[in-house]
Amino acid sequence: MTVLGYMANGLVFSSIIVLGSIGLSLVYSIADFANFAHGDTMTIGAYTALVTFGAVGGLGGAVLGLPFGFFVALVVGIGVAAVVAVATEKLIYEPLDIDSIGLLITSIGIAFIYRALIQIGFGSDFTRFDVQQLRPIESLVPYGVRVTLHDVAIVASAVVLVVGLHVLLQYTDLGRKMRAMADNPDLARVSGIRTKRVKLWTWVIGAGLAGAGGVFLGLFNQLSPRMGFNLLLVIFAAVILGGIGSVYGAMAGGFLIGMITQLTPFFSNVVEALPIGPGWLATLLENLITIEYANAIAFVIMVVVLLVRPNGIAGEGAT
Amino acid sequence: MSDGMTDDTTGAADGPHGGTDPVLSLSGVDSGYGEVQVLDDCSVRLDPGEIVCLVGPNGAGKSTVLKTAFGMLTPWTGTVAYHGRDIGGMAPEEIVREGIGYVPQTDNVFGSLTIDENLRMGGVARDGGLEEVIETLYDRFPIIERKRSAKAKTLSGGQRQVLAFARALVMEPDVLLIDEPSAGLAPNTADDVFEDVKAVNDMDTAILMVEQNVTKGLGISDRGYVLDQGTVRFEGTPEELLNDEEVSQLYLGG
Amino acid sequence: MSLLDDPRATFADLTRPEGWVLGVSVAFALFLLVAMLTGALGPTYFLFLVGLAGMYALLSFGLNAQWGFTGLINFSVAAFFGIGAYGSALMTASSSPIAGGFNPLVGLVVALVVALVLALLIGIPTLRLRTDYLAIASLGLAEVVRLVVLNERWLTNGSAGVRGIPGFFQGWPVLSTFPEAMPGLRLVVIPGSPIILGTSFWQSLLNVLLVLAFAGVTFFVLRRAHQSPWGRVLRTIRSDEDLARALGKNTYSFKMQSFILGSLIMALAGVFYTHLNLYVGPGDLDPITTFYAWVAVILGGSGSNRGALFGGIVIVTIREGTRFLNDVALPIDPAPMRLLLIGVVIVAVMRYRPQGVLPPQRELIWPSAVDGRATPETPDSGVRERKGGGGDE
Amino acid sequence: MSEGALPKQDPVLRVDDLQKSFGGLAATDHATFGVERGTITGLIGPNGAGKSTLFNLISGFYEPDGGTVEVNGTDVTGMEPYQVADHGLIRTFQTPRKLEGMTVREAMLVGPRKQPGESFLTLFASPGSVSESESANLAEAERILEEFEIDHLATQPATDISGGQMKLVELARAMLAEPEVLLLDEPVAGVNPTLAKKLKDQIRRLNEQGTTFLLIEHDMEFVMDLADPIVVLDQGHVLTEGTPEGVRNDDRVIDAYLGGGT
Amino acid sequence: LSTTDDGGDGGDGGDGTDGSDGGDGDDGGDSTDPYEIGMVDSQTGSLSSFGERNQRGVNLALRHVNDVGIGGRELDILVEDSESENQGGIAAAQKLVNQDGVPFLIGAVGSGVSLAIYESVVEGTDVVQLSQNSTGLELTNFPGLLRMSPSGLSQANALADLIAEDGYDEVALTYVNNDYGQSLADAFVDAWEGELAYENSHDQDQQSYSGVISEMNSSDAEAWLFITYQAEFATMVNEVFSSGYEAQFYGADSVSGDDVLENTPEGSMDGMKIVVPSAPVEEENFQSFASAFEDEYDRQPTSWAAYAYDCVVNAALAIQAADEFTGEALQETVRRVSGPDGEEVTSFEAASEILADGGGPDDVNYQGVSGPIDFDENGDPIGFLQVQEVQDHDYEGIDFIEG
Ligand SMILES: Nc1ncnc2c1ncn2[C@@H]1O[C@H](COP(=O)(O)OP(=O)(O)OP(=O)(O)O)[C@@H](O)[C@H]1O
Ligand SMILES: Nc1ncnc2c1ncn2[C@@H]1O[C@H](COP(=O)(O)OP(=O)(O)OP(=O)(O)O)[C@@H](O)[C@H]1O
Ligand SMILES: CC(C)C[C@H](N)C(=O)O
Ligand SMILES: [Mg+2]
Ligand SMILES: [Mg+2]
Repeated sequence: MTVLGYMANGLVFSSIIVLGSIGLSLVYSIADFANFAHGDTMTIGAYTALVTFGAVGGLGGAVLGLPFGFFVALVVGIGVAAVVAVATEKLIYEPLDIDSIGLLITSIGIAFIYRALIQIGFGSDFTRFDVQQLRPIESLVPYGVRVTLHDVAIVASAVVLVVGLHVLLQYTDLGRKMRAMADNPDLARVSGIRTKRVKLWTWVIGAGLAGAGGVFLGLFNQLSPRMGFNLLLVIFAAVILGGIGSVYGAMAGGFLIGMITQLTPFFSNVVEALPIGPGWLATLLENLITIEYANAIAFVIMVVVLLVRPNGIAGEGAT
Repeated sequence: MSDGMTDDTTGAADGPHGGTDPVLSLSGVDSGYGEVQVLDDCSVRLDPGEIVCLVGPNGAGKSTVLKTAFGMLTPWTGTVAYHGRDIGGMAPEEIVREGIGYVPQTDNVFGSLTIDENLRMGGVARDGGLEEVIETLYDRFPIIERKRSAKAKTLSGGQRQVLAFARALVMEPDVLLIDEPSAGLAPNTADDVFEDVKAVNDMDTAILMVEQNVTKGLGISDRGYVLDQGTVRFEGTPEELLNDEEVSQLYLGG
Repeated sequence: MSLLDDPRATFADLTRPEGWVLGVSVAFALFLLVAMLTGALGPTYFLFLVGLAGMYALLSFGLNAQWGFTGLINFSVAAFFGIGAYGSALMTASSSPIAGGFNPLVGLVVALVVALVLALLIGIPTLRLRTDYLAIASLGLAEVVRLVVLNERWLTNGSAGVRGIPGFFQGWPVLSTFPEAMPGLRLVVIPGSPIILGTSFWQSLLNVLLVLAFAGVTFFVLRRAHQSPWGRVLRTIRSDEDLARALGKNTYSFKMQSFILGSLIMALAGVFYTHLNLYVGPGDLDPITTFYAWVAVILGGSGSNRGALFGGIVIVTIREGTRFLNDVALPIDPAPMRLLLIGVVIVAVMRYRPQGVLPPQRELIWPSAVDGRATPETPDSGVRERKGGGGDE
Repeated sequence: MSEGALPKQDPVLRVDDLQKSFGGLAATDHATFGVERGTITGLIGPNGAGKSTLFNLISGFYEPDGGTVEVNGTDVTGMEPYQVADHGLIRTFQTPRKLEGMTVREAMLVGPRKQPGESFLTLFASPGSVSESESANLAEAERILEEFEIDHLATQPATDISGGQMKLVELARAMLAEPEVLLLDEPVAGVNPTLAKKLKDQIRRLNEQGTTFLLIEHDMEFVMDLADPIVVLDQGHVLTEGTPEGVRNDDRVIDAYLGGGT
Repeated sequence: LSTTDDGGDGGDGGDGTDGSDGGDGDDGGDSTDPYEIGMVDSQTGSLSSFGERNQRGVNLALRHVNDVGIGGRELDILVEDSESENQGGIAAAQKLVNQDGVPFLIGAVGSGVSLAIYESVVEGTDVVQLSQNSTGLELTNFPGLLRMSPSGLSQANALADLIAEDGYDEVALTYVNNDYGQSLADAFVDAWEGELAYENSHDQDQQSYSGVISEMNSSDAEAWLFITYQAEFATMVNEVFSSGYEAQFYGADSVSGDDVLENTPEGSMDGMKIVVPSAPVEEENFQSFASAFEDEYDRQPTSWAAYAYDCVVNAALAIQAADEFTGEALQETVRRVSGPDGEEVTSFEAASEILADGGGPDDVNYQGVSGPIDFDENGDPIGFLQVQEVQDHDYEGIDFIEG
């Protein structure tokens, strides 16, 4: 495969990570905790879409190889993920009187609950959306790029959602209110910001995007009760890399992490091809830069980036 | 909302300014943090157009009075009334919309937002005219105008204090609660702020202010209260307080 | 301070939640005892659970020394636990690809040394920076360590794991043969349901003694450290590092000490685990262990050593106790039910006991310095608690 | 700019041509002055003049862009705050620092420097010495709390006190550290005037016992009464330095700082 | 899609669909308690889908056993969750052995967990441990640890032969990075005489294996061998399909299953060859097992379900043949009731009849639905292997290989 090909794969995977990391980052800064149930929120979105799609069917036409019904399912998946998150906020998080680590622990409990419910409802086996699997787009194959229309659909939808979010934040006060709240919740209330409402919006946006990410993850790969949870660590890496609390940072972080994990085979080719200094170093690198270590490499890069830019790529410079 | 309407009987008329109904009053309030009681049968009133100054030792409960009036704390007993309506326990974000503004003593700016954004946040509950008010405020406080796109956390202590004051003014409130406006201000800047308080007051905003700079604070006030251990110990005109030997000795550093 | 000197005063000193927890603990212990005597609870199994609880308690002690004391967010508990387990396994096991066959005490020392080196490796670059760095780096580190253990077969046997591990007392006089040497006992408390204590019971008993020794020493060291000026500096760093620096404390060094101390304790838990289960595999480095250690510390009450101890017990009760609920619960698919239950218990504790079960209750000043001084009457609730319960935000 | 550089016989703190800028703003602009041993030196200037920044530079919290800081004759430029403190200089913060999960008394006990109990090994090797110094420190802490009229707060959670009380704890703790030079950033802002008077006496007494003070304060009555000499900072550089009288009547100071009112 | 059954409602079956329900006297009318044995399964965690398959087999087997009864008593299985982890597995086994006191323990799924349980709980006691699914090579070294699923060794050899016979001298190999995958891959590498153009492991539960796939492709080998699990394999097939790569696939048994067929595009695997353990003939007992299974669960059984089924039946027979319900006694009978001596029977009912008529353990030779189950001296079953080929997106048996 060519670099271009690896990058194309990376782009698709990144799109999914980006959707996950935006929500995690938002909740991180507004509700002030690392939400370990975020991955399972993605799973909820995916399974909702599965059920919806099963119920509505294809609905006639198709775009980018996906039946209309799938898009309906996508929207319902987004909606249900958001509703579940809001309900959790109202029923569980809001009445709690604890610090952020306490909330983090609570979210671990919530994650278990979500996952258990999905497993009770659907069993623990994997499954897929009932859509026709596609072959790669012919015209791109000569360039070493092997992506299907579905992949294009994933990237395109992610772009639409991200741009939509950007517009929302740019042209309404919501983004600023969110930041104000993250900064000083008491003062935000004193200034007249209806903090509960802002928080709910945060959950709606964050969980909705996670739901979309989950649906795409299911389309990209398959659905299983652990799908979202398995991705969580990588999403965390993306959020931290981007700079906690920054939406745009989360996008950049998600993009980078997705790319790095998919580009590892390429890196390992490069390492093999390069005439690296002393022999032992070359051997060491060749042994370590392999796909078994793809996630580890992503983490190491994350740490290195942070040592250079302590507040993440989108954060402010060193303090 | 209902400016000056007195459809409820509020049993007014026994304060020193007999006749007018207070815009804001705390009567017989007990309040505190968690299980710790701070205010003990505390009564404070603010009449239309007044500047009232709360003084007293550290830990007397002055800030607690403001927080209770503004819904940050719920009164355990007693009432907080605004234009005769009970607002005890109403959420701060709603009280702002009723026309009360509040400048906290500490943590009173959004550090990670710029000066400009801080002011905008002060006006989220406004219906319109935000830009104009903000420009007016910049005119009035050049010390922050110069830094409008700097993050508030980079401001010096005094600059912050000014920003906090300005933020509360964006709403053009009817009643303003200010906690130690001059703390940390250079003498000339403090003078400016007191003048500003006066100016705001001249535009018909009643002001309840906590101040440790008693001379200047009481100097611009119509009335003052001395608070100690959560209870009002003295009440009177600035002259009465400043001239009372005991008050001055115990509380005003005289 | 000591129970022996003046028991009455010690009890009168208890705050309400302490009394409550003490009551429940005593009741629970009695319940277990009765269950055991009537044969409802197998003694060997019970000892196994005690061993597990001891292991989780050690993990939470370690994390508490980092997070509870100093506010260091360490997400690589599993890695240090795994280093301890592997370090000791690789030194002692017959199937070890590198050394093997050494006395378990050698394993213990090697495990601790490796953990120390790892702690330094991660601490040196990150502890100078803001606290979240450690969180991030450790999150990554845990994954790197796990992958290395999984993939570097020449070093760790890879996914096959290490087997052929001796018990901890292998090669010790008397103790190494103690379980076999002990006679099988048969106790009859309730006629008809005799309790049989065989070799595996004595083996478990040894394990429990071992973990009690580990945990006891650790607890003693941590308690003394926590009440000392040393611990006070850590707590200052936790809440405001700049203040500590301004007051002339070398915060980097203090953070490093706290990080190393905690890491060593976690490795100790790993060493115990190795000789309890006699098998270690890469799966033992799964992040889930980190989760549970965090849950234990938070449930117990951050910063409280007794809380950490208690949290360890709570974790075992949640994880293993739910197995019993399965037996009676609805006949829905039992496995996710258990997952659900664990989730619900975690949420419920956070809801109804947000500061943890045993948060730090009273001020921590070197005991003999306050003794005799008129200590103001003990508050009804702890320092943190009153704060947590505050109505304002 | 040389007005600040009055000759000093025995400067315990020297700041020489210190510079620090944030972005385009020169917060400290070639500042030069010294603090004579045994004095209470006042540092005043308009809001944003760079006083707190100067404290941060001296105490090692900020790295200067240029210039040097000397404490007790040692060049401490670029040192870590704790190293500067080791040379005998302690500072307080303008915004008081809160210590969560500690009582006021505990929060005070962080103050003393070089406590034997701060070494992990000593805890086990020599518990007796730990105990001894802890008792002494506790007694001292309680004495100061009493003088500051906040002894009733000793076992209160350190976070649950009023704004003014926090300033008092901050000051009291720094005093417990018994430094040679104590830098106070607005110690009485928000403190009740009656109490402020007492604090004045405290500071004076400590000064007589040998502690040198450099203090920022906007309360003119307080600072003019207590400090001599007074350094005036404006826009990052030393505007003038002199006796309270001299400063008070300096036109530039009146213009930039005091205003007509005083 | 048929993901909705949760394998739980086994209650309403048994209403005559079995046909052979005629003369089994009064079952369960006895007042004696059921026999209790234990099972450690992967109900949650990374292998939970295997655990689910196991449970289907177990439930079916329990029905078949309890329809007949074991000398008038029922069989009851206490299932504990291993969470697919060593720690969880050991804790589960501890409870079953030391708390519930079961003398017979079925478990576990993953080879690593089975070994961990054996070494830390079972070894040194007389409890019988019979693993339902573990195929790791290492288990062979532990004769006390029985297993129902054959060792991967014969499979690995068979695969090496098969690929060579098909005329390939280069192969690209990927295996799942755990005890099972690694040991099977090692055995294959030993047996394989051609060139190994690519050999790399992959982690379970990854969201994408496109890196592995593309590296296999760039190795230029035409034969690709997959030693991994269904979910991972399905992902890989989809990725191969949507990348448009072409290759001849080979696979170990753990990649075959209905769920793979269901979740991969038509034709994407056609021509693939898989070596699976199987009964030596297209036995009618497997057929009837399969049809009973389909009636119950509306899907084809996997071999994992068949192993679990056989574990239960084997255990039931061992209990019936033993003098008393203790580990010691069961150790005596467990190998013999299915061992080569005695009359070959293909159902619990038939075997139980022989025992009830006074037969000893050596008078029956239970032939399981997963194979003949003759444990050798290492506790491994004699493996019979079948070569399956994917034709028209379905598995067809094309050949048998004797272990
Ligand atoms: N970290 C920073 N980043 C950017 N600008 C800063 C920073 N710290 C201070 N400043 C700027 O430097 C100038 C001096 O600030 P400093 O806090 O030293 O003033 P000050 O003299 O202490 O004032 P005050 O009396 O109001 O406390 C101010 O204009 C402030 O905005
Ligand atoms: N968050 C809090 N939780 C618990 N108690 C508090 C809290 N804040 C203040 N207190 C206590 O309440 C009392 C009154 O505090 P308050 O802040 O109202 O005093 P104040 O009069 O404003 O003092 P100052 O002039 O120092 O600001 C004090 O004794 C203080 O200890
Ligand atoms: C269920 C199977 C996938 C387990 C596998 N055969 C193993 O031993 O690990
Ligand atoms: Mg106050
Ligand atoms: Mg300042």
